[in-house]
Amino acid sequence: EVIRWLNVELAPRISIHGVLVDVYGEGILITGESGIGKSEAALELIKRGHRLVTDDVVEIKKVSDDTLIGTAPDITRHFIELRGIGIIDVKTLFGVESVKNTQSIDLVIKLEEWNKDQEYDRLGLEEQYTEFLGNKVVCHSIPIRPGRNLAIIVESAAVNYRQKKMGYNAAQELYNRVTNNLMKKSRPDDEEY
Amino acid sequence: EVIRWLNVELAPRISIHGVLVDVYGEGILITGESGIGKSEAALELIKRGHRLVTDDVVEIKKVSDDTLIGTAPDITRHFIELRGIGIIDVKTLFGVESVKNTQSIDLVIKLEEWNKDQEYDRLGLEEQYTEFLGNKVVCHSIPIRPGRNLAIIVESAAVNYRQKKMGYNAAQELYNRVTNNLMKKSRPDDEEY
Amino acid sequence: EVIRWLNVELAPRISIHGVLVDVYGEGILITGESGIGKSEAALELIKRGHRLVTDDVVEIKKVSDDTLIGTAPDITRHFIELRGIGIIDVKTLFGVESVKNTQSIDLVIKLEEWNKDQEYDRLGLEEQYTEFLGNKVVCHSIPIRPGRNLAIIVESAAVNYRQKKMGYNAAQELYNRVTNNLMKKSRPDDEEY
Amino acid sequence: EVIRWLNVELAPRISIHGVLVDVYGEGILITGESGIGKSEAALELIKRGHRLVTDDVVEIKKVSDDTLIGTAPDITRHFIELRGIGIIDVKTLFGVESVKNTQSIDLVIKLEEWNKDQEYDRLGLEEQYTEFLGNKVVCHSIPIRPGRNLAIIVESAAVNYRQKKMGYNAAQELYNRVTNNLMKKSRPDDEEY
Amino acid sequence: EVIRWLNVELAPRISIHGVLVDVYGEGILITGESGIGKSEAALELIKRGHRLVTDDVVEIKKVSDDTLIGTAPDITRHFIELRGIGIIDVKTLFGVESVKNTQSIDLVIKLEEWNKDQEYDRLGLEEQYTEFLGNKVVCHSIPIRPGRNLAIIVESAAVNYRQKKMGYNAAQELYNRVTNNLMKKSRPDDEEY
Amino acid sequence: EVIRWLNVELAPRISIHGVLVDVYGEGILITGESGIGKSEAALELIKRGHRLVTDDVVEIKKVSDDTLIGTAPDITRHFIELRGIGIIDVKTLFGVESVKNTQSIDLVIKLEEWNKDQEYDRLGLEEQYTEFLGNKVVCHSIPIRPGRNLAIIVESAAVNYRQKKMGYNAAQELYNRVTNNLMKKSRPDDEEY
Amino acid sequence: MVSQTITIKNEQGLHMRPAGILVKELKKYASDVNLVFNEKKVNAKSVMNVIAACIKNGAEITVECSGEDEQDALKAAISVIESGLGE
Amino acid sequence: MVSQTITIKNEQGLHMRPAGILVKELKKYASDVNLVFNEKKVNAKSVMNVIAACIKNGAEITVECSGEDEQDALKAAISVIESGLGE
Amino acid sequence: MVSQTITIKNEQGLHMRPAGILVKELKKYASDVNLVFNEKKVNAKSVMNVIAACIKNGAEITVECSGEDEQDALKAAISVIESGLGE
Amino acid sequence: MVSQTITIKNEQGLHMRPAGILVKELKKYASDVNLVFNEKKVNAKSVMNVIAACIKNGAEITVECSGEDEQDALKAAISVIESGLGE
Amino acid sequence: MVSQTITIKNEQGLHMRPAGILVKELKKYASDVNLVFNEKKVNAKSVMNVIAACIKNGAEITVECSGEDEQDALKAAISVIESGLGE
Amino acid sequence: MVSQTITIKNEQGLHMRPAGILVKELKKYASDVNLVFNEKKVNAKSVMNVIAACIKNGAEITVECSGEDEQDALKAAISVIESGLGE
Ligand SMILES: [Ca+2]
Ligand SMILES: [Ca+2]
Ligand SMILES: [Ca+2]
Ligand SMILES: [Ca+2]
Ligand SMILES: [Ca+2]
Ligand SMILES: [Ca+2]
Repeated sequence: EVIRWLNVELAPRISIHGVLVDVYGEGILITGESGIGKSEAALELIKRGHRLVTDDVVEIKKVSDDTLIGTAPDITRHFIELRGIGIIDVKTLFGVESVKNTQSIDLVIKLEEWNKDQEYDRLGLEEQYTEFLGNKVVCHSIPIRPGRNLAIIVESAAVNYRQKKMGYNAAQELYNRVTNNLMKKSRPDDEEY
Repeated sequence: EVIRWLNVELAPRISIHGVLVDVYGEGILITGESGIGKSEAALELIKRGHRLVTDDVVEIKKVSDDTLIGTAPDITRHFIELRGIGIIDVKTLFGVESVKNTQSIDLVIKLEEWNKDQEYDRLGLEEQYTEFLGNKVVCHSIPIRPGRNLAIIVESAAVNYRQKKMGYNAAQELYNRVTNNLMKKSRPDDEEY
Repeated sequence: EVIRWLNVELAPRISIHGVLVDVYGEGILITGESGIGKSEAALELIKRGHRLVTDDVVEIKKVSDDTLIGTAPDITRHFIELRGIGIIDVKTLFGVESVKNTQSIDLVIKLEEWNKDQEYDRLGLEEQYTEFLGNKVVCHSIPIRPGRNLAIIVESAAVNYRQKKMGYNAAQELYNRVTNNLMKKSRPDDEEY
Repeated sequence: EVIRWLNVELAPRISIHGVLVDVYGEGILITGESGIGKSEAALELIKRGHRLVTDDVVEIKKVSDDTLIGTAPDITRHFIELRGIGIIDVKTLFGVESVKNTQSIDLVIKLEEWNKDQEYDRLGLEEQYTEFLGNKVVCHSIPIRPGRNLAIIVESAAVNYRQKKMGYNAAQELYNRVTNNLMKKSRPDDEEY
Repeated sequence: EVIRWLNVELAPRISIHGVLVDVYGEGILITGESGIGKSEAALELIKRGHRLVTDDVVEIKKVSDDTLIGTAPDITRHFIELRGIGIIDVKTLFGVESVKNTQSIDLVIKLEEWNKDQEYDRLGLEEQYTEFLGNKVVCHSIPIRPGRNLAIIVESAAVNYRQKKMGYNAAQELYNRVTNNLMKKSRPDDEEY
Repeated sequence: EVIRWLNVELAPRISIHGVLVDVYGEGILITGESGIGKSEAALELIKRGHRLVTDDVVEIKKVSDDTLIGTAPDITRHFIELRGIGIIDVKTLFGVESVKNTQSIDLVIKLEEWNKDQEYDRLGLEEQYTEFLGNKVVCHSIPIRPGRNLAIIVESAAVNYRQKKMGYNAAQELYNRVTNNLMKKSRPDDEEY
Repeated sequence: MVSQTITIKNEQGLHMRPAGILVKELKKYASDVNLVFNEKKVNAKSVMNVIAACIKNGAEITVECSGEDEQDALKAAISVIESGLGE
Repeated sequence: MVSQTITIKNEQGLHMRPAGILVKELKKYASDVNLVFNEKKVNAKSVMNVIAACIKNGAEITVECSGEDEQDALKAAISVIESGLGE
Repeated sequence: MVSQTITIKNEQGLHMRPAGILVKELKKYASDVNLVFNEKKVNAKSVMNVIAACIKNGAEITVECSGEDEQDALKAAISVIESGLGE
Repeated sequence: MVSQTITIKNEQGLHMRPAGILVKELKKYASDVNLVFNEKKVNAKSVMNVIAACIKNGAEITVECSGEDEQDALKAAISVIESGLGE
Repeated sequence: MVSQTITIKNEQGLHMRPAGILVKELKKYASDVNLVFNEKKVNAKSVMNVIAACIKNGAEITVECSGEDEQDALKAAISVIESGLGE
Repeated sequence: MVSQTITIKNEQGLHMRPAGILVKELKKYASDVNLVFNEKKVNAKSVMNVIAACIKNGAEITVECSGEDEQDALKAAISVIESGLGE
């Protein structure tokens, strides 16, 4: 036990700018420029039943070649800075059910200003990755546009990630359906109703 | 029964670009340019307890002069393409409670980029219509601006539509209240408290 | 009783442009330019379990030097004008549980177009105020940007306000934590885990 | 159209004692002794986003050999009698979003006092049916015991029914898994992880 | 102001056994034998978005002939004793949004063991009252039976009460519908469809 | 890594009768007699946003002296047997967001028939424990009575447990408040308002 | 099952109060009780059922009781209807 | 700020359609526009505001415009009101 | 109703454990039991009620019992309080 | 506790129907009943438990009963298993 | 509107990757682009639309472009399809 | 990237107000600005980041700016820190 504790204490660590939330049990690290809306997204996720680990500063430790753990700096733990309102204390406002002290980092969501010329991932057949302390983590770039609801996108990404861990890849499944369908010797109109 | 089945099979049909959801039992067809946020709106509606029929491609059949029925192409049924995340399988992610195979088309919501010069319907005294296969369907044009929540607008439109079917038109009711009030011979300050 | 009633009847009054909602029991007056999204924010708040007092026109009475009371004009009570949809009747659409006739005004949320050069309150150490009929009310200016969820910001502001009334100021608490921490004679790495 | 209307008007009809709700688009008829909790179950379903058709009296019409349609008597439409509270008007309390005028009857849930000696369906391999106007409808008998939440049972039954219509029978699937597993020539401990 | 403060301080007061919650802005006092489930009902109401004022001990002040105000004793404020779990601190578990310090008492819900021989109010045409410090408060007796959901009953009672304050009495409305219908000279089958 | 994997594979294991759910990230093992309502409680927890690990059979592995891990037998994974309805497949009905494959066991909730003579824990000053494979786990005995909502009790127990891990014990806090108050040299009526 | 036919003599028909009184009386018996009227059969132990049937002054209705105490239930039903249901 | 007083000559007063036409016209200008009437001041660019003011036939109202295009806005307001607001 | 007055002799007053022991004992009886103290009357069968009353060492309280087993309940209450409530 | 060992003679093992029949029979008794098989012990009064144990044709299982009617429960269990569990 | 007919020469038809490449290319243009095939018309700027059309090897499709840059869009569409869509 | 090292001379270190003033100043520039201190690197354009770094009086920190206006941003940062950050 002492050795395990020492390993954790001595683990390589880094501190980055972002927000860490536990969404359906998956640790989602939200990154992006200051002002892009990370904290508001976190707050909405909390109201929908998920849990805040840390806002704005994420302290990351590498505990194995597979696993990164994130926490808050003690001093700002469970506080959020909300543009126009000021500092709020999530744990006292929304209760213990809305916060968590540590969380593995399973997925990165990178919020970006909408860029007409950039091609965002439209199929999901290949994963993009980002790297912290030498560990690779799956990373999605999400463009911010009016009328988008960030919370639902983060929730969908989290569940989709869990589904892939359980062995089901929706993009691959659609790929298979399409390919099988195209392979069939078929009359043009043999659709089922 | 055979004749009814034949009628359905031989019904005129068309395939259009849009998203079809069942909101409180009303079939809402969401249309608009690619990238305007139709799929994200559908996903948020699903999380709020409504049901997806089809994303991106809606196959419409005219089963009577009153009734259009929408379904998904078999191959993409219950899949959504989510910008930045890729293809997700709504039925396996969110369960059977979040999808439906067929749905009548009762109302069209047309999402548009905000246009300062266009006058959006501000009163609702007259209905706008769109036409598919010769059937007219009520159509609302909704401008997309920051800070708008599309899901609540779609939900309100669906319930408002149901209310009109039940014989109550809020715009008309307000019209009556205003007109009666103006008709009263009244002292300027006879408000009620 | 008669005197109290007379006092209320004869109270100074004013009519302003805005939306009044009861959020967790606090009266939140939402102001801002026409088209900024006040009514949509109110509607989403209603769906999340809060209550509408009035949309677009707020009649304010000063009943004491501490207390302003808001109501709707009789003629438009519980109606909302929703861009693209028209007039809707909130009380019949969403039921009595979604409306209220009168409400004190405890907090003002001023929605503004995002302005890169303006510095929005980032800490909340000082309150801003606005004034109606000689009474001061705390006022937050909130910039509207894509990807922001107005409902969660209003809810957080309302609970944060209640918390301050109960004697806890999160910004002050963080200030104290920071100051204490900086005061400690400390080795650079004495973080707790 | 006239003929269709006549057919509906002249359809065989019956009036029974029960509650009809639309749960995820499926028409669920809840029956059982007076006082067993039908109305309270309906009310909780409404709060969870489903829709009331009628409480206590269900007027049933047979519109085809497959289809029964239920409505409320005009006089009691959208009213519920709630033991201890009295008559409530669901449509005005909870809004148009919580009611519906007509609904097909897809599934019957029969609430029963718990009976230690009765064997309730534990596997679901065979369906039980009940009959109205010569049409058979699937029927589940649910024992009422302390600590049971009727709403979740009704919701699960509704979604499970939809799933069977879509061609998936969970009991059959489990049966297959079990049978395949027992068929395998297997070492006793070849579990997968 | 001093006089008003003195009036409140010197107001007649009493301490009773019960639970006080703010449901949709109405103060609901839940009474009944120890063990009947008052605290569990309060907790479920909190999770559904309502607010706890006090559990088990309610300190009541009479501030006018119309108005009773309830608070918690300082020492047990925002704590709940939960059978099987022990003492929980609602404010820290569920946050400031789930509690309130004072609340008027608008309605009493008296939970009772089911009693086959007692006739519970089935129509709601007459109100029952209970009295505290000489003020009358409307009181509903609710029998506790398996399969009942207390939270939905309390919520319905609260909204129904608000509706009556707004001038609509559902029982009276049904009475009128019935009476008008019976008055009509009518052929037996002139129902509308 | 191989050693860690071997350790897990060779860990002591046991199979027990119960239901395992992930509630706010805490693993809650629900035990009790067949028919007491474990599965219905699990289902309601799922609908409220929590996750099922296994129903009826829990395979427990001891991975350290602190940690027990629970999983489902492969064959019944994500199926629930629902009295009156039969077997349902939670993963396909409610989606991937409602299930999880493995979960630590943090707290045991033992459901019991109400027993007038048994004294249930009323204060929570001392913890009760149960033991699996030599590891002690905190255990609460909950009596089942009409009008109780099991889901809210389980949720409260889970958050309360998290709170204790974070270093706050509500029962102890109340104890301190009471003791301090009793220690004060006090006039009998020095209450604060 | 036992049954008996009787004529309603309430000036305003079986509106809410008379219906409430009828139901309250019948709840004391274990038997099922139905009113047959105008080719409909309604559960006489539910106020909403009785109200929805819209039974007017002068209507002839048949009271049907079945169960262990059916004789007593029928007698009680007839008696309370004859007594004018509280009017 | 510029302002001008004018008498409403719509037989049914400023009900929904005339109010809608007035608002639609004023939305074209950047200036704030208020109607002062009966000691109240209402935002002339919001239909709900104008309706709630209950301005009847024969009422004297003062139109106040302030902003960069206030002259044009005032001119437009007066002109559309004089034209009868679509009636 | 029967009642008796007694002086609390717990050094730290009726804090949580003594209150818990008192309540546990009284739950065995069907009667209602109240403590009258300092012009307040609190339900003696609820720990939260007893705690909230803040009854200190030396306080004089009156125990009131009413119900079928009121004599036994009163005797039990006095006896457990005299025994020091577990301290 | 009483117990007895028996060999399963269902061609397809204890799949859903045989498991259902066994559980239905055992539910009639108050005793706890467990099947010990392959070093696992499973609750014999839960269909999911029995199914999950994957008990095949030819498996030797020990039935353990404990409770007031343990003798009868054991006898019933052995008898219904020997009878082939409905096959 | 301009249009041109072309034969698909992808061995496995327009499956996901070729569809993705076609859509990505067409997104660069402002014009609306549709594929007419087998009496259906699908939006060529949506991957889901193109996939759902199930266009196989050897199919003859007509590309229709309309908008300010319709000539360029059509040229690009034909060129990328002829180039084999990345295969 | 340009950088410069500077010693903090705020008696109470970079607590909330000084941190707020630093961030407000730096927000005017497009460049990324980091503070390197005690082997950590923190985003100087986020108040929460600067606060969490716990930079005390006397600490030596390196300001790093990168971006098109990095020279100006660095100059501004150094200047506002030297000026005492509002104290
Ligand atoms: Ca932030
Ligand atoms: Ca889309
Ligand atoms: Ca508006
Ligand atoms: Ca009922
Ligand atoms: Ca309690
Ligand atoms: Ca079970």
